[in-house]
Amino acid sequence: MANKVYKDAKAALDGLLRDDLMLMCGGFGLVGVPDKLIAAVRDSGVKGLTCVSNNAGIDGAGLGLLLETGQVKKMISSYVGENKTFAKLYLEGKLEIEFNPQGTLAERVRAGGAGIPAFYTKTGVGTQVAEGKETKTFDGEEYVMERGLFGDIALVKAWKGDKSGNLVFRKAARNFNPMMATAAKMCVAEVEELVEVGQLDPDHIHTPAVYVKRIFCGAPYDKKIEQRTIRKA
Amino acid sequence: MANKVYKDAKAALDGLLRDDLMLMCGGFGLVGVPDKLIAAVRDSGVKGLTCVSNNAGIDGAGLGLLLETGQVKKMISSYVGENKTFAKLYLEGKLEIEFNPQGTLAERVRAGGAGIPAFYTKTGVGTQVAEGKETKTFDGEEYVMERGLFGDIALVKAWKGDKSGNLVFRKAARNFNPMMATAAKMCVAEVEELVEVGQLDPDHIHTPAVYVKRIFCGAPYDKKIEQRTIRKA
Amino acid sequence: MAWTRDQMAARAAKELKDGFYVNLGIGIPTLVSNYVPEDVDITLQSENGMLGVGPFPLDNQVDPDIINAGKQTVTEVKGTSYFSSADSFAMIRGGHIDLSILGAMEVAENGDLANWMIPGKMVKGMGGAMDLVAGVKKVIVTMEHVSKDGQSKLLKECTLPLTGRRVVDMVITEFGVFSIDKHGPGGVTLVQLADGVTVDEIKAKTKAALTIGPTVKA
Amino acid sequence: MAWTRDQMAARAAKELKDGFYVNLGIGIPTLVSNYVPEDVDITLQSENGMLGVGPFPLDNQVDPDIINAGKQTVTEVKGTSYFSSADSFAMIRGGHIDLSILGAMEVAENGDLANWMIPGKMVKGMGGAMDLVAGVKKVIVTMEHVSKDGQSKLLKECTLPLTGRRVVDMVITEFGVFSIDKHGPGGVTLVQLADGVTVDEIKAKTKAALTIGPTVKA
Repeated sequence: MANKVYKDAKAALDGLLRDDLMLMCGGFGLVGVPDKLIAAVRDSGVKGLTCVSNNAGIDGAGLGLLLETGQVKKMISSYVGENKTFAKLYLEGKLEIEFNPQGTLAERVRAGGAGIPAFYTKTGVGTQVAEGKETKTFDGEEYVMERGLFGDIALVKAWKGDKSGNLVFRKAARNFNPMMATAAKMCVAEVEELVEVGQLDPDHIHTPAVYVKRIFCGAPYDKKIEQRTIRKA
Repeated sequence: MANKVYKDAKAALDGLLRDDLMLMCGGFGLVGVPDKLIAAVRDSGVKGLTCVSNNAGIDGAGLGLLLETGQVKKMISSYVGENKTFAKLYLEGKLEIEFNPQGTLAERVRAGGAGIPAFYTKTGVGTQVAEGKETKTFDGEEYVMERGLFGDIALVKAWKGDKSGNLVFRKAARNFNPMMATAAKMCVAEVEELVEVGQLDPDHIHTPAVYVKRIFCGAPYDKKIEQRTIRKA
Repeated sequence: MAWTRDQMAARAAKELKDGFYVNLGIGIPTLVSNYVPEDVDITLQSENGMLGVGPFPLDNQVDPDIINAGKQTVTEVKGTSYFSSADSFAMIRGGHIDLSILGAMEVAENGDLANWMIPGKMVKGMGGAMDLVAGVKKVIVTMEHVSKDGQSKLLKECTLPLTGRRVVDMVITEFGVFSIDKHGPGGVTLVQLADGVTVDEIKAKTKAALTIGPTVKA
Repeated sequence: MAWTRDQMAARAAKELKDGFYVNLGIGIPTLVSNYVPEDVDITLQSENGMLGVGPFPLDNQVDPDIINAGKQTVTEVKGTSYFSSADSFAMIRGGHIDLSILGAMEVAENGDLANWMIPGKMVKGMGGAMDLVAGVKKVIVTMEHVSKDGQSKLLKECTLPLTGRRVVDMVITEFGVFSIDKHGPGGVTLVQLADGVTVDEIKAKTKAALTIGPTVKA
């Protein structure tokens, strides 16, 4: 089998990066974010990036790394409230933002990966989100047409992966990763644990190997917590 | 928690069945077909049914049971080649058939369950399948608009289920079941093994409990094989 | 007098029915889970991709991979399942969640809701709010009745950009409970007064056309 | 002379590249898996929802839940995964499968394909064929060059209802290998002759306008 395994993020991205790419990034908040890949993109110095990602990280983590260095031209996101650098860049006119409702964003990515150029949704009808978009009435109700999204490179983070590219996600770290993996010409995955082919149960695989072109083990991971919220015993 | 567990197929369908319903049936060939539920629908005697199912079973199995008794008015399927009764009824004008490409059928059901009234696909453009349907050009390529499908009752078959309605499918028996479960006002599931809530790994659940309104254990199952194909040692 | 935030949450909890699948926004809606009636069992959904959300963890139970849509650490319950955000919003958009409780900046008498942006201020994004209000079967808003500068938040028409059009079924404020006929011409009906609040007080602080429900004593 | 069915399959197998994800139709395409070159590793997809399809099982390995799209019992390989049919066709429609090899009744010189129905005869349905030809990156047809009643199946225009418009990249018949310029005006080019077949023979049995490729000796 053609080798998909690389030794680290830098090696896995070798030859893929250039200015003005559209990156599809998994993760929600700081969970399930491809941190090692994002750091390698930062180190590469490519700029003018369009990033499709539900959030924009925080200062010093997630896509926050690429915002600080001014490498991002445009974000397509649903919520960026956690990132102070974001606000500063935006107010200075140095960053474009296209807000999508979270479900519309998730579905646009899923559609892009599934060969569906457009779909209709109730979400956003009658709001700014629908302005300039086609609408259509089905069974007496108005819907807005949304387009599929398909990028150049998908960056995803999984819990376990096998050497053929099958991925398994852990708990709420699944989030946007499965769709992002399908919605780009090239998908690179970082995993906490890389196992031999055949070690994952075929019924438990969340992302089939066909989507993942390059894979590496990014361990160890120091998982960040954005809102540590606890109760007393 | 409101009880979802019933003792058998008849009990699980109690009060739900009437003439002219639209049934969404899981299964591909004879695999993952809700056999016990279909038998109970047959025994109820309701007629004029519209069945959305990839196939139509064979004589004596799957939806073949409802064809033999003349309870089905219309099938929405992608392939019905295995069923002799089907051919006879069709040629006598006693059965309507709407053929959908298999992927379009799967996506229509997924869309129906996901609140998407319509989507665009390349599949079938320039063929009979696109006749009478709206088309639209995106990025220079022509696509046809297909509608979501949403029925009255979904009948699905899973491997394991817990008492809250979470489902796990086994191997290629997953097929159309996950989408069908989402695409009806009421979903009834039959399972080979019914376990206590908490016994299924949250990362392994294929159909979350919210979709399944009624569930029962249909064991024992005598699994049928349509094309037993083997090789010599 | 009027209701406290906890009393508003407790009142919202009375709208929960056994077996409901519920999505709770941040703020007062989050408090609702503290007041679920004993004979009612509900399942909480979090739109990032989790069904069956438990309470916040004990200090030694924190798992960084288990968070809710507010990015807070949470726990599993028996029967929890995880799924992708696309599957999560398929669940929401497809009408499979029974109830959403969320906050608002403004609600109009036709059910229009504004809760995501103020023109001229930094916009953080709508997150999943537009999907929730468009897709969930019933939408309850919990909010302060008037804004910090004393303006009614229950209006004839929203002045802020909308989150959804004709989406709110019920509003709970510190002054009482209001039902909204979002698909018809019925407008806003006061269905319950908070303790120590009078109908006249509410009328004075409400810009939406208000009907006083038959169960309310003026 | 011409090629046998197995020779046609062996020739089709030469189009396989290492790392390819491939969907094989029933009939001759199924035989292709017997001729995968030793230095080439491919993964078979079955559109009912399986990636990594192994050979038919031994008698004592049969599992009723493991079937391919032809409803035949098959086996797993290392790395097999299962998914729903919606996810399977998302994979197909989205262009993630490298190659589809399938049979045909007719192929036209612009790449049009007909392989699912004959008007007036009982129609069984198109199954996944329309999705495969519309979505897979490269489509190869393996078929008999002429029909049972002696008519060319490689035509100027299809006479039967289409499965897909401008979808076929290559046709392999018992007489040779033909490439098709499906997006352009190039039409059909003969790129390889089967053993013992002459260009004149092919010309006589082909209704599509035919270019003889530079690598073919007339």
